[in-house]
Amino acid sequence: MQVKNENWKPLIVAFCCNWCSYAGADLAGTNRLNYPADVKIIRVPCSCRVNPMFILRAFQRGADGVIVCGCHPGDCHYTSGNYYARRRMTLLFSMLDYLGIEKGRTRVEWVSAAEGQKFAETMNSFVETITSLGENKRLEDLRCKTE
Amino acid sequence: MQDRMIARAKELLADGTVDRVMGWKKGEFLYDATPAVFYSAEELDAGFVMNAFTAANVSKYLIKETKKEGKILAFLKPCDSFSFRQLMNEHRVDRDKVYIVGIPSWGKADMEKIRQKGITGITSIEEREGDFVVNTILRETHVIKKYDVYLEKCKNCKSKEIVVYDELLDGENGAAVTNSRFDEVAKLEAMTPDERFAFWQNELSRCIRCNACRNVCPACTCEKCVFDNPKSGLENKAAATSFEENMFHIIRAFHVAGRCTDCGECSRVCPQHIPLHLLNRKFIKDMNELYGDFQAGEAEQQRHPVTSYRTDDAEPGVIYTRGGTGK
Amino acid sequence: MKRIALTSLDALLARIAETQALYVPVDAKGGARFEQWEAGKVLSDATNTARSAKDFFFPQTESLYDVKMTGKKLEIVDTREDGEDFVIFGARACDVRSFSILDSVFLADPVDTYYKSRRDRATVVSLACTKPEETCFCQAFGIDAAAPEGDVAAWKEEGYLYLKAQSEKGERLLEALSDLLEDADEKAVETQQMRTRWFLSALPLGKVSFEGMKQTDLMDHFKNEKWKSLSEACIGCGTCTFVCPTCQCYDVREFDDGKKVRKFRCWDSCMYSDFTLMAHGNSRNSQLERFRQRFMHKLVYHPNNHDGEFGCVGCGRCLQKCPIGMNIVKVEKALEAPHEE
Amino acid sequence: MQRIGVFVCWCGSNIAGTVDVKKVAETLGHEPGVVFSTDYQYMCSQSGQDLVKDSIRTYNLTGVVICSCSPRMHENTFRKAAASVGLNPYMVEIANIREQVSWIHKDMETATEKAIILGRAAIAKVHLNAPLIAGETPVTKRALVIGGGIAGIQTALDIAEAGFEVDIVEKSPTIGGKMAQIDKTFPTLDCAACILTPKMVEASQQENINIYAFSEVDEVKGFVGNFTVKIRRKARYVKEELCTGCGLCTEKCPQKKVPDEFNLGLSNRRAIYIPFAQAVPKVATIDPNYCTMLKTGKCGVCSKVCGVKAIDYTQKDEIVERKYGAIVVATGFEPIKVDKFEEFAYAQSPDVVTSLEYERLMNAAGPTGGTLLRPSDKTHPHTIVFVQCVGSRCDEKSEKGKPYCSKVCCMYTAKHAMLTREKYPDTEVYVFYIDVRTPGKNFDEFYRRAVEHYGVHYVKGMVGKVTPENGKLKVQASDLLDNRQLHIDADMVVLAAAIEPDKSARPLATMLTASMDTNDFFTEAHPKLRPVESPTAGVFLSGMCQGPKDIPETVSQASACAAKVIGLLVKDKLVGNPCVAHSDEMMCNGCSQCQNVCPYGAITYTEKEFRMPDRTTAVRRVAQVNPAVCQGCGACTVTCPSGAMDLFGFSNNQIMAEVDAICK
Amino acid sequence: MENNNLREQILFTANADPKKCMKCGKCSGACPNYDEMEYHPHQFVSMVQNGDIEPLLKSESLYLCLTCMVCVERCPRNVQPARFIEAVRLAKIRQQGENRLTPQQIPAKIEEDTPQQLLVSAFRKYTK
Repeated sequence: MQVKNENWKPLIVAFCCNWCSYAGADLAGTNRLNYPADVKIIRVPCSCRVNPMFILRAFQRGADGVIVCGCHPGDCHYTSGNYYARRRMTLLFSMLDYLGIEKGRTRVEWVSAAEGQKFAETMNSFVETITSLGENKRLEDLRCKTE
Repeated sequence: MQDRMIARAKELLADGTVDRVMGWKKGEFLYDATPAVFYSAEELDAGFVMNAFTAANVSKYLIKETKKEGKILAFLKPCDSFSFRQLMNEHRVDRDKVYIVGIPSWGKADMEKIRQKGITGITSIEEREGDFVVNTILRETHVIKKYDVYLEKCKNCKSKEIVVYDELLDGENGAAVTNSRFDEVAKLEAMTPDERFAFWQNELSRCIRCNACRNVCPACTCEKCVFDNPKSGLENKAAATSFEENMFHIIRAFHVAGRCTDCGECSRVCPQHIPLHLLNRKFIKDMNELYGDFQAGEAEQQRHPVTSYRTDDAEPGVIYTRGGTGK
Repeated sequence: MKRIALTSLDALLARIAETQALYVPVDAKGGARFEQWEAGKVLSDATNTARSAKDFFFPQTESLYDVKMTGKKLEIVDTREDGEDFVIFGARACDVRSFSILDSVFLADPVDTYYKSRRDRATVVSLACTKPEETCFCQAFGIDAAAPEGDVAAWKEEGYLYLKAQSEKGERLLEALSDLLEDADEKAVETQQMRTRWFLSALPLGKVSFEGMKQTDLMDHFKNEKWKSLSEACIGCGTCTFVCPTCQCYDVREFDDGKKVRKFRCWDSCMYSDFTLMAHGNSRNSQLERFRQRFMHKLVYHPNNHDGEFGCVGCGRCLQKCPIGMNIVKVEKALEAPHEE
Repeated sequence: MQRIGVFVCWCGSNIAGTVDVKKVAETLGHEPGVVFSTDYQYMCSQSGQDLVKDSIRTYNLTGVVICSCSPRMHENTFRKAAASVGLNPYMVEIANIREQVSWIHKDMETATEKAIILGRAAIAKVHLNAPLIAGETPVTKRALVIGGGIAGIQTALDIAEAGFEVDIVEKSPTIGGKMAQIDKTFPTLDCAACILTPKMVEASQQENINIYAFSEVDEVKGFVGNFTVKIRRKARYVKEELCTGCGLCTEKCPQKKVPDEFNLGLSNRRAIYIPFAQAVPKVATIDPNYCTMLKTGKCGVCSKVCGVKAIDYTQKDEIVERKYGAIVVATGFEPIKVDKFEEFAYAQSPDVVTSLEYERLMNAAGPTGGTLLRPSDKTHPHTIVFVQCVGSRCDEKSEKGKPYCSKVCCMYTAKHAMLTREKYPDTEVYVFYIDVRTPGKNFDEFYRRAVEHYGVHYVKGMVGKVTPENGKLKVQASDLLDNRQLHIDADMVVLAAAIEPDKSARPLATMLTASMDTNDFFTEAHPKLRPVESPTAGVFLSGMCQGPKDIPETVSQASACAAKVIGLLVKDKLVGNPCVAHSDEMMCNGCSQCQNVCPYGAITYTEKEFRMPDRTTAVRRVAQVNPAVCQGCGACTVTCPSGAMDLFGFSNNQIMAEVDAICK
Repeated sequence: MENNNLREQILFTANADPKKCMKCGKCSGACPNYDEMEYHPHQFVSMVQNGDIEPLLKSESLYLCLTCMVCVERCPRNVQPARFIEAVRLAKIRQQGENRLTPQQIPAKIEEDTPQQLLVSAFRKYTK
C-alpha cells in the first residue's frame, strides 16, 4: 500500500437526472444544505442516459466515486428510464465487484425533486464512504498519472 | 460423421436446395481447419473436414453469407445454433437463406491443452473412441483422454439441443445438459475483493488487444465497434497500460450481456489464454439470479434482461448485501 | 566456447542481473513469457514464448512525447526513457533473426532513434532449440535453430550450458562472466545440433519452402484469385500480427487526459479496418485487401525490397494462435498451387 | 474551434458572496476556445442579457457559457437571448454555481475552485455542441375518441364545437355507455336518460362528429399530430345507412331468448335488436351468436319484414383507415365480477344483485318497468340490505378485489337507499359500510338526507355471510358500533361492486404505447399537472379509464381533455424538442435493441441501400428515430452497443467531455 | 412497558400486521361463534394493536374461537384475525400455570362419544 497522500481529497462524479435528482440538488442548494465540494454534478436527461462507459471513464480519469441519481422507481419522467438504469447499474456494479473493485465506489440513489434533504444526506454519506475507501487506484488509467 | 455430412451436403447441392455449403476446410494438421464455403461436390471431397478440432462457431459467417444471393447449407453444432438463433432475434441473419442441418457435438479438443502435456514434434493425431493417439517425431505415442483436452466451452456445455434447424443429421435432437458452468464464477465470487482484483489483473493485463475475442464473438456484430470508432470518443486501438482491464473487457461484456449465448469462442481464441468467458458468465449468472433464468438464443426473444425490467426489480445495492460475493 | 554447469545457472544469471536488467523466459499462465529475472525465477523449458521477443525493441505501446497545456500555452516534453543496458537471455533462433528483419526497417534511414536506443542497450543471448514444435518452419528461411544468431549463442546439453560469443557485445558479456565459466570444446554441442537438425527436417513442415514465391511476378501474386477464398474466413483480428516477431507496423496516436496530450505509438495491424486510415478514407477497404497485404508484405514486398529476405522467420506462432486456423503456410501452398481455371 | 464567451453571474451576493467571481471569470478566460470572459451582477437582468447579446455580436461568439443559477431556472432566458441575436439557442450551456456551489459551500477558496471546475465542464461541453433546430411536424386536424360513453361524448362535443372534426369509435351498437343504464344521478336525482340522451342526439347531429358505433380500433400507427388508425367496423348485418330504426324486425324476430346485455341479463331481447329506445345511432343489429339465419341459413324473417331492405346477411367486418392528430382514450369501466365473493351468494341467489343491476330494476325502461320487484319471484321486497366496498379497498395481493376505493359507491348506494325508501316507504333499508366517503358538493348533505329524512339504517360494519334460505336471504353482519352481530332476513341484497377499467383498455394501451398502472388504469403524464394527458404525446385521457370518478368529475375531465386536444389541433405545426435521439445509419446494425427499450415507440426500422466502405452497396436494416415522438430520455443510447444511437444535446461525447473536464 | 413486550411477542407470534386493518368488521360479521364471544375477532386485532391485551388474556373468548378461519378467508385486507386470537391464546398458556386444561379436569369433560383425538388435540392446544 502506498503512503496516504496528505492532500488527497476525493473526487466524486454525480450523474443526476434532470427531472428529479437535479431538481433535488437544486432544492438542497436553495435550502442551504451543505455537502462537500468534492461532489461534481453532471446533468443528464434521465438516469437511463448514464452509460456504463461514462462511469468507467470517470474512474479512468481519476474519479474516486461515481453516484447515479434518478427519480424514484415509478416516478420516471419518461415512465421507464430508471427501471432500465436500475438493471444496468446493478449488473455493472456487480461486475465491478467481481473484478475486485472496492464496493461502495459506485452507488445508485433515487432522489426526488422534493428530497433536497435526502440529496445532501446522500452526498455526505457517499463522500464519507469514499473518503474511507481512499484513492481509486484500481480503475485509474495509468496514462492519466502526472509524474 | 464427416462422411455423412459430405454425403448430405452433396445431395442438397444436387437437388438445388442450396448452392453452397458452409463448413470447415482441412488444414496442414488435424487441428487447424478453417471455416470455408464449398461450392461443389469435388471441393467437398477434397477439403471438407469434421473432427474433434473443428470448434469454430460458423454462425457469425452467416451474417455475410445470407446477404448474398442463393441459399447456403450450414452445419450447426448445438452451441452454434444458439448463436444463430440469437442473430435471428437481432435481425442479423436471413433465416430463409440458410438451410440448417443440425449436427451433434460431444465436445471439441483444445490443441493447446495437448501441447501443455509437454508433447512436441507432433507428426500426427488420430481419434480413437474416447482417446487421441498422438504420434511424435521421436516415435513416441501418447494416448490422451479426449475429455481431458476438451475446450473449456465443451467441458461446461450448457445444452446439446439444436434450437434452430431444417433437419437433424442424426434425426434426433439433444437436450439441455446439467452443467457446472457457474462454478468458476462462484469460486471467484467467494474470494475477497483483493484476491479477485489480483486474479483479474493477472489475467487481463496479458491482453494484447488483438481483438480476436471481439471479432470472433457472434454477439459482437456492430458495424463498427465503439473502440474502433474515432467518433465514439472511446476509440483505443492500442493495448495501453490499464485500458483493457478497466474499460475494454468490462464494456465488451456489458455490450453482449443478455445477448451472449455462452458459446465460449472468446476464451477459445484468446492467444493469451484469458478466461474471458468468466466475465460473460458472471453477467449471465447475475441475470439468472436477479431477473429469472434466461438463455439468450434459446428461442425467439425480442427482449432480454437488460432491455426489460420489472417494477419490483432488486435495487443496485443488492449486490453489496447478497451472499456469496466475498467479504 | 565456454560452459557452466546448469546447477550454477542461477549464479550466472544473478551475476548478469547485478549490472544489467536481465530478461528470461519463464512459465506463466497463458504460456511462457519474458520476465525480468530475479532470484527464484526459473528458466522456461518451452520451445518458445507466447509473445515474440520483439517487445524488447518495439514495445506494443511507447510514449513519444507529451504536449502540456497551461492555459493557452503549449509545451513539448520529451518522454523518452533511456534506461539501463539489458540482456535478453534465451531468445530462440527465429526471434533473434526477427531482430535483424526489424533492424532493416527501423535502422534504415531515417533511423528510428527510439528503436535504436533500445537495440544499442541490449545484449542478446540466444538459446538453441532442441525440441521444435510441429508448427516450426524456420529452416524455410535459412535459420538454423541449432545454431542461433545473437551476441552470445547458448546450448543446453548434458547438464551444462554452453556459451559462444558471436559479437563484440557478446564477448564483453562473457568476459565479465569469465570467472564463472570454464572452457569447453564443441563436441557436445555438435552432437546436439545434429540431433536437432534431423528433428527439424523430419517435422511436418520440415520441407516447406517459400523460394517458389520468387518465381512469380509481383502483380501475378497480387491478382491471384485465391486471395478471395483464403481471406473469406479471416475475422480481421490482429492475433497473427501481434504474436508475429517481424510485424513492424505501428500507428501514432494521442491520448488527452485533460492536462496533457501524450503522443504515443502503438502496434497496428494490417488486419484492422482502420489500418492506414487517412483523411480520404482507407486504402484497403475489404478484408480481402487487408489479408492480402499482410502476406504480400511478408512474402513478396519484403524480399523484393530486402535482397530476397522474407518477412517471416517461421516461428509458427500464427499457426498456433489463429482463431480460424489460417496461416502463412496455407497461403504459400495455395499461391504456389497451379491456378484453377 | 468554437469561440466561446463565459459570463459569470454574481447573483448579487448570492454567488459573489462565496465565490470569487472575478477569479472564476479570469481563470476560465484562459481555457482553450474562450475568447471572452466577464462577470456581472445579475446576468438574468435585462442589462445582463444585453451584455450577453452584445458580446455574441462583438466577439462573434459561437458558444456561450453562463455560470449562474440552476439551468432549471434561467436556461430558457439565456437561450432566448442568444437566439435573439442569431446564435443557436442550443449553443448556450449553464454552469450551476449557485445551487451547487455558493449556496452550499461556505469556504471561498473551495467554492471558487469548484465553480471553475463546473465552468470548465460547461466549456468542454459547448466545444462539442452543435446548433440544434427543433423539428416541425404538421398536425392532422381531426381527433379520434375511443369510447362513446359520457366521457367520450362530452370530449367529442367540446372538440367539435371548437371547429375540429372528431370521430367516436364505440364498440357496442350504441353510444351512451354506462350512464345510459343508470336510472337517476346523485346528488340531484335527475334522470340520467333525461340529461344524457340529448347529448347523444347532439353528438349524432353535430356536423363535425362522426360516430363509428359497433366498431373497434384495430391498429394505431404514427405519432402526435399524425396518427393513422385502422378502425374495424364490425358487421351488424344491417345496412346502417338504410335502417330507420323502426324496430319492426326486433318485434318479429322469432329468436326471443337472448339475454339482454343492456339490462345486464335481467331480461331477454331478440337476435336482432336495438339496445334501447334512445340508442344512437338507432339502427338494428343482428347478434350472429343467436340469429337462426346466420347460424343455419333458415329464417330470414327480419329481412322479409324490413321495409327498406336494410338487412344484409352477407355483411363482413370492414376496415376503415383514418388519420388523426390526437387520440382520446375514453374506454370507461366495468363493475368487477362479484361471484368470486362466495360469502355474498351472488351466484346462488338471483336476489343478490349488483348496484348496476339494481339501477336497471329501478329504471322505468328497465326489465320491470320501474317497479321494484325482486328477480326470483317478482315480488315486492320488504327488506333490502346494501353492502358497500365489495371488492374495493382489498389487500394489494387480493385475487378477488382491487386495492383502490371505487369512489362512486358510497354515493350511489345512498341514492339507491333513498330512492327505495321514497318510492316504497314500507321497505326497510340497511346499508353496511366501512366508511362513508362523501367529499363533493352537496354530497354529504345527500347522505345525511338518506339517513335523517328517509330513515335508511346505516350500520358500521360488514356483512360476513349471506345465506339463501326459504326464499329469504339470511344476512349475518357485524354492527361495530353496538358491538353485536346482526342477523337480518332480507329479501334482496345489493352489492356495491368495485369498478375496474374496461377489458379493452390493456390491448389498446399496447397499441398506443401508452402506459398503465398495475390496475390497468391509464397513467397520466403527470398526476398533478398533466392529469388528462398520457405520457405518450398526442394521447389524452377522459373519464374512468384514468381512474374512478363520478359523472360530474368525468364530464369536467372530458372537457379538460377536449381543451388539451383543441390546444394541440389548433396548431398547424408542432415544434419538437430538438434534444432527441438520432441514429447514425452507417453504424447501426439493425439489432432492434433500442426499439425494445423505447417507451414511446419512436424507433422504427427501414431497409436502405448504402454504399459501404469497401465500395460495395448493401441493403441494410437500420433504425430511424421519429423526432416528433422521441422525448429524449436516452434509454436507447445506452442500449446501443455501437453507439450508433446518440442523443442531441446530451451526446456520448458531450457527457464524456464533462466527465473528463471534471476529472482533470 | 411489560405490556409493550407482550404486544411485541404477540405480534411476533401472529406474524401478521394489525395496521393493515381498515376496521370494516367483516371478520366479526362472518364469525360463526360471535354471540358466544365476549371479545370478537375485530376486537382482537384492534386491542392487540392498541396494546390493550390484559382483558383479552382474562377472557373466555380465547377458547371460544373455533379456529374455523372464516375471518381469515373473508378479510379483504388479509389481516388474518385468527392469528391474533391464536397468538394471544399462546401468550396466555405460555405464562406459568396458565394451562387451560389439567389432566385432572379431563375426566369430567369426557362424554360418551367424544373422539379420543379431540381430547388429545385439545390438550395439546390448551396446554404448553
